[in-house]
Amino acid sequence: SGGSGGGSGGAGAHRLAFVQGVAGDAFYITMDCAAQSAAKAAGATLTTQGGQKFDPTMQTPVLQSVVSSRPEAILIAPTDVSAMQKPIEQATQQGIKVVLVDTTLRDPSVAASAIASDNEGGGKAAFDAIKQLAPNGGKVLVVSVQPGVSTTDARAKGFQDAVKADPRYTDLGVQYSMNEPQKAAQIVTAALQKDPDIVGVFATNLFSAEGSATGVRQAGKQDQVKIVGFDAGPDQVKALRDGTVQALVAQQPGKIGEEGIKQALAALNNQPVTAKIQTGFTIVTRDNVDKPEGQSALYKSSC
Amino acid sequence: MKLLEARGLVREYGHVRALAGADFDVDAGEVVALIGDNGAGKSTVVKLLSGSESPDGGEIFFEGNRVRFGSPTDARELGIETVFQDLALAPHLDPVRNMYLGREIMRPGLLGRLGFMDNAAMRDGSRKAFDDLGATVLDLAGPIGSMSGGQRQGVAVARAAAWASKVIFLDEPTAALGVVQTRNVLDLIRRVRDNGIGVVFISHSMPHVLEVSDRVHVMRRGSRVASYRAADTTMEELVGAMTGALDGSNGAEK
Amino acid sequence: MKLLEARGLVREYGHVRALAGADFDVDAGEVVALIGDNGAGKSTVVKLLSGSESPDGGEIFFEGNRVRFGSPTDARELGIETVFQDLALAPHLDPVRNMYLGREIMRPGLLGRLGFMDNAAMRDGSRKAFDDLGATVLDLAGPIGSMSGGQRQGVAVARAAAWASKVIFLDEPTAALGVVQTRNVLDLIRRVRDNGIGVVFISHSMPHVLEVSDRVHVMRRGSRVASYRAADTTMEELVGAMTGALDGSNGAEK
Amino acid sequence: MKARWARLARLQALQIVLILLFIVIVFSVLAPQAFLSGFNMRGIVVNTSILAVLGVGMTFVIVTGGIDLSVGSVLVLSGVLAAKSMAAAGGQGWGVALLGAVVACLTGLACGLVNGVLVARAKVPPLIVTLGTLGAALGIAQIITGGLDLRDAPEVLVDTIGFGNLVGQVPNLSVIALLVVALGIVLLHHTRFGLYTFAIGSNPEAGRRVGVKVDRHLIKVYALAGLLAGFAGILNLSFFQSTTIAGQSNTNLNVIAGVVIGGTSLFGGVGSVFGTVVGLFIPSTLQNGFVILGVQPFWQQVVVGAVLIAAVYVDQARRAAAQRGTSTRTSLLTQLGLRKESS
Amino acid sequence: MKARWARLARLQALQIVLILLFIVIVFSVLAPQAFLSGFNMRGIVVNTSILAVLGVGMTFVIVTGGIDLSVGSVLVLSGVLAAKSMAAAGGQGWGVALLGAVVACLTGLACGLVNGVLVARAKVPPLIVTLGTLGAALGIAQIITGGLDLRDAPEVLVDTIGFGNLVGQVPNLSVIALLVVALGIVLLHHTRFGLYTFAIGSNPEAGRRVGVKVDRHLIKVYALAGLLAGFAGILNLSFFQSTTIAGQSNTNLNVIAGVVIGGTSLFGGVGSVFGTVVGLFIPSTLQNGFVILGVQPFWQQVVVGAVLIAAVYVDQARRAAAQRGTSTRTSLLTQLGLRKESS
Ligand SMILES: Nc1ncnc2c1ncn2[C@@H]1O[C@H](COP(=O)(O)OP(=O)(O)OP(=O)(O)O)[C@@H](O)[C@H]1O
Ligand SMILES: Nc1ncnc2c1ncn2[C@@H]1O[C@H](COP(=O)(O)OP(=O)(O)OP(=O)(O)O)[C@@H](O)[C@H]1O
Ligand SMILES: [Mg+2]
Ligand SMILES: [Mg+2]
Repeated sequence: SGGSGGGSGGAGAHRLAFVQGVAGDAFYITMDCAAQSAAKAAGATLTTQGGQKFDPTMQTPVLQSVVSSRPEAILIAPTDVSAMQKPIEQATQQGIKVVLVDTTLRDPSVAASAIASDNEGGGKAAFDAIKQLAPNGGKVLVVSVQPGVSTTDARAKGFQDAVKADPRYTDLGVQYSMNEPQKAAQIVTAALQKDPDIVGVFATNLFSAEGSATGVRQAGKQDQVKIVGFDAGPDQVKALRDGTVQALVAQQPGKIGEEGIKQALAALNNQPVTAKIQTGFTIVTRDNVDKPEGQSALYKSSC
Repeated sequence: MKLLEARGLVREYGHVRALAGADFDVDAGEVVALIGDNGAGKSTVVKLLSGSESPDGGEIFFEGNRVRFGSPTDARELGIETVFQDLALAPHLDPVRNMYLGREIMRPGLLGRLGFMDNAAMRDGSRKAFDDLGATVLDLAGPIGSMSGGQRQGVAVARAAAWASKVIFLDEPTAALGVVQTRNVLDLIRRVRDNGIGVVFISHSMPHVLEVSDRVHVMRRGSRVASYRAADTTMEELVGAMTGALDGSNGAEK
Repeated sequence: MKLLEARGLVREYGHVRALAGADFDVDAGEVVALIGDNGAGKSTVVKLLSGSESPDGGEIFFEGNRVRFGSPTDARELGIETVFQDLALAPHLDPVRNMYLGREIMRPGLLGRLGFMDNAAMRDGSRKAFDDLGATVLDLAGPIGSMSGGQRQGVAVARAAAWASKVIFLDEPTAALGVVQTRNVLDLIRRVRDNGIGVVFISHSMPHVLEVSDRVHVMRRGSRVASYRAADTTMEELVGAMTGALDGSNGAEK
Repeated sequence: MKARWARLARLQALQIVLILLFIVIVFSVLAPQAFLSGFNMRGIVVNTSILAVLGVGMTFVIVTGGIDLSVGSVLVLSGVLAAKSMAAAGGQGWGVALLGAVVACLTGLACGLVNGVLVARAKVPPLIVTLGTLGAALGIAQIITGGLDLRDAPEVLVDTIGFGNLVGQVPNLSVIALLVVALGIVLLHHTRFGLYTFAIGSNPEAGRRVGVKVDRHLIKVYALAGLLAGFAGILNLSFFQSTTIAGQSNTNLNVIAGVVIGGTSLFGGVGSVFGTVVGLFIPSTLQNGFVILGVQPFWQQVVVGAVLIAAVYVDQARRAAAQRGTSTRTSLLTQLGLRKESS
Repeated sequence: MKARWARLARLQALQIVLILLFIVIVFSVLAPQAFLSGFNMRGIVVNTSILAVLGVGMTFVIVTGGIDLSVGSVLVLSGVLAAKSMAAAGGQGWGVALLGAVVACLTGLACGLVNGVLVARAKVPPLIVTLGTLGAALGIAQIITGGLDLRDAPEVLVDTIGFGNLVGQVPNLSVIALLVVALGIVLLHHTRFGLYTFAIGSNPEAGRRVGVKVDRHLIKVYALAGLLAGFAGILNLSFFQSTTIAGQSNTNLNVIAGVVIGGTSLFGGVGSVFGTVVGLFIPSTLQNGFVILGVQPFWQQVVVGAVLIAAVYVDQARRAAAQRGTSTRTSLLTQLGLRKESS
């Protein structure tokens, strides 16, 4: 920690680290790209790590190892609001500045700044998309990843709350794909068997959307069932263009990453920081995907 | 009243009838030989009377009372010990552990009650038992699965002999043993018999059978077909009864 | 020039010295008995000379040429077949599959080349081989692991006898066999010898050894300590040599 | 003898078929229209098809007494390389589809060979080898793709293999899987290759001593499992139009469970391909049925778990009764120091 | 003899310790300050502690020739019930913490008993039983919580057990785990209970015939594994302040891998608790070192997989050489129709 004090004399040469929620996800890659270029512009170096799954039991050892390599500041997307609390506190006790990106902690005050998108709002936005696509109302289903993931749970909750507020729509509840497309396909196939008149499926992440689309296609109900996915990675966009998914709720990972670096550097340079920053959403459909407004919302697969 | 008696034992494996109503009996202080061709059902009799498998039919009497063996433990509690033809050893364990498996000597006092064993006592006991047999077990700490055939059989025999108090079954106990060890086992059989224990000796060696046993039961195709006093019979007669050359089991004593 | 000869074989297992420079030889058309106390190293000699394990020292010659067996297949290709003491059977397979394992009869033509076997031919071949031995294998389709000890041994002997063309090792082949089957195996040994095959016969039964063999090698503690012409020796002499009572191996022929 | 042998095998497999039938009947009674519809049946069959292809290879591996945890990753890597090469070749026709299939199969084969060599020659326990290749294959797939799924499945693949029907409601995907299963049954139960597989699982040392080239055969068995995983990779790509990189983490366990439910012993020497297929259908039928019945998702896991144990229990009990090994189910093969037959 | 026995056990375990040491040395050279720092060492040890507690129970189960896939779920369910009961009791003191620990242990014990009874009495293969209870326990945990992690760990638990130090950089969590490991070593290698565990894994029928109550002992072994999983549940809750419902899906495989790396055979009869602990440290040290070295996440999987196989290969080769079983590593125990010694 002494080293970081010495290094903070100049604006440049800061050593930063970014711990993703999960490695190899377009959302975090986009965030990483933006963060990398922001860091470069400020003359800082940024190393990136991430667990294999969005899982605190995997992220904790990664964070601990990153802390051991002694960066001056860490950008992290905590995978659990309370499980990551102490490990992150341990990092700050080592004199490392922390910025929370995308997700947050039970007590975010340990961090210099917290930048996040509002997932419940995202769920609500997804319902808005369904209302556009199936304006006559009907039954809607949520296919989520697995219980207990704060982001997807919040999306599902935001969606369900919005459905309940609108009497024309019936909420069929949440089914969990366990992040397996096969399982999502099975679920949607069976659900269509039970309720042949489903009009919309909100799939809270990529695999759920993919499997749901497969299930709908198996049932030959592509025209009847509208699928709204979350995030706008290349996969989701291709699905959108192919027509297997009819709308996407895009977050703003680039903005989060850029802000994250900005806040971290400000903290290191003893400049004022913003404690809490909320970012918004864009709904991407086939109509706007090729327009600038849609294009700028899409995620990247590499920098 | 016989010490251990069985009547009409039946045991089927799928469509194979291993025992088709076999009778058997042994008295205290006698050596009964059980002979018969391969597959005649000798080992099956042993498995049923040692509680290691259950009969599909027939009755078993111990000291005149009808008994049912739910497990080998039931038979062992009556003082019945067995050397199985397949030896029933735990190959990864050493000879000492095998010798005392299920009969461990525990440390005295609290340590013993906590499950700690008296390894020194068990080692000494085993050493003595093996030496008595002349068994050539060299390495008391190696896994028994790596020992020679005769060494393994020696351990199995020593184990059964150590614990038998009423009946001991010896299913081909000398098959893999050397000349000296075989002699020692035959002596052991006589010694055990003289202590009033009933000995059941299974062997394909007619000279050994005639040398050591008091009575001989002959089995063929899952039944006892004849029974002789050893003193009154000859090798030829026994072989005849086993193979069925001498049919009608005319030589049977009862 | 001997058919198969070994000089100074050494084999160690951890700290146990199973063979400490053992010599061995067998000629075409003779029966050599290999005897010794339990743990003397007989089976280890068999394992080394059948290619199933590699020696730590010593040399092996086949028809005068130095050979090294990397695997049992190398030995089999020279016409050496073995009945191992542990039988080396696959317990889940039936007797026919075990009899022909590694030597399957394939269907003629394309089907055979695709890997289809001629099950009928193998069944008939096994039936005949078992009958020749008088082996009491009843159920040709049951797993061999469920058969009686003697039935299993019968299959192992029949298998080795069927394929041997130069040398056959029989490691206690009659240990579990009935009286009749034992006689048949002894006859088989003579028959095989008369066909010019070298037979190595391991047994703890001195009468059988003296009856069937031409020469007797005696092993003690991992070495060959004596070698006799069977015609010129007696049981007492053999037992003496095995146990070391008769030390100095004075009776050795060479 | 052949008839008997076959009859026995059939008898064993039959037990578990009865249980599957029982499950089907229960759901049919509880939700006749929904469950028994051709559409639903087709759905169950299609969703089990890819697992069945993997199950064939896994059965061979487990019969030798081994295990293969890497199938899911190998499937992913094969799909990734196939997608990459098809994208490089371009086009939507059969030519490029064939290229993809060949690349996928070769990739799988290569991974299987690596597994086999490490198991057979380096003598590393199969669990460790395939755990290692599980990580390595997935890692390579992620490095190649940056972790993002590829979707370059030519249309013919998706339309014909993925979603086409041979006739009526008979999906091509399942017909292909059925062919693989049929070949697997013949190979395991009727050829020398299968015989050696059983022999190695029963007693590798005995096999070695009678001249079976145990090492080489093990390599072949793992290579076969890899090849089938590669083939499953192209099927998976056709069906999901995606390489499903992160979506196969439970595939290995699901397939292994199917194999064991089907009566194959993890200790080797005993097993059947047909049993495996039935074993794979049991969990997927349960899953489907409970969704149709509207069982809550959390409860589904509980119920599937309980029914799974119950099904295998009934199967074991019936099988034991059929053998009349009354005292111990395993007595049959434990006689000479052998291990527990089952599990 | 005792000295020899112990020496042999030590010799076996030593091999793998050397490999761990080698890995540590390599990282120390490559990144001396970061890797060798007290903070980092403490991190590695802490992150392996909970797995070690599970590994002790798993070693017993695997030595009997069984397997337990349910440990992760049982850990979660125990944590959930503990959190629920602590929340109901209220407060942040030792009393409520003790209540939680008792509830967690009892929950684990109950799950273990269910596993044991189904394996030992109903004779269902352990893989299926524990796959079933894996789903069932997780499902029940989710039903109770609605799928949302509970966070009701009293402060004393978190501050003392989860993150407290005994002295300096010696974490309480690891001290507790070390105690469990020490007890496990004594129990497995020095008591009759352990002897029976080995005997059952070596030849269950032999055990039965000499009067070992095999069924009852198996139940005890699975119960022990369950109890330890329950205890790990309360440790996990203290450490993560969360029931990590969704986070334990790979725990079972990680623990099993540690056990096998440590030299325990999946076929039973052979194994050591000490080896398991070392076996668990190898992957976690590799993971840690590669993060410190800044290896890309995807590459880490590839490298960890490769190094894992290499480590176990070297271990096997050294062990074989130590036994001087030159021709076949497994010859030693395959003599009488026994199975492959190592998995
Ligand atoms: N577990 C089993 N499963 C199927 N068949 C069996 C089983 N045990 C024994 N048998 C059959 O029962 C018959 C009698 O076997 P048993 O072992 O009692 O014979 P035995 O008289 O001891 O023969 P041996 O002298 O060869 O030892 C044999 O035909 C055998 O194949
Ligand atoms: N795989 C092994 N590991 C360790 N020791 C072994 C192994 N195989 C044999 N031995 C030891 O080597 C010695 C010789 O064994 P071998 O089996 O050759 O004896 P044998 O002469 O065949 O005896 P028997 O008449 O009892 O069959 C014995 O002391 C035995 O314990
Ligand atoms: Mg018998
Ligand atoms: Mg021998």
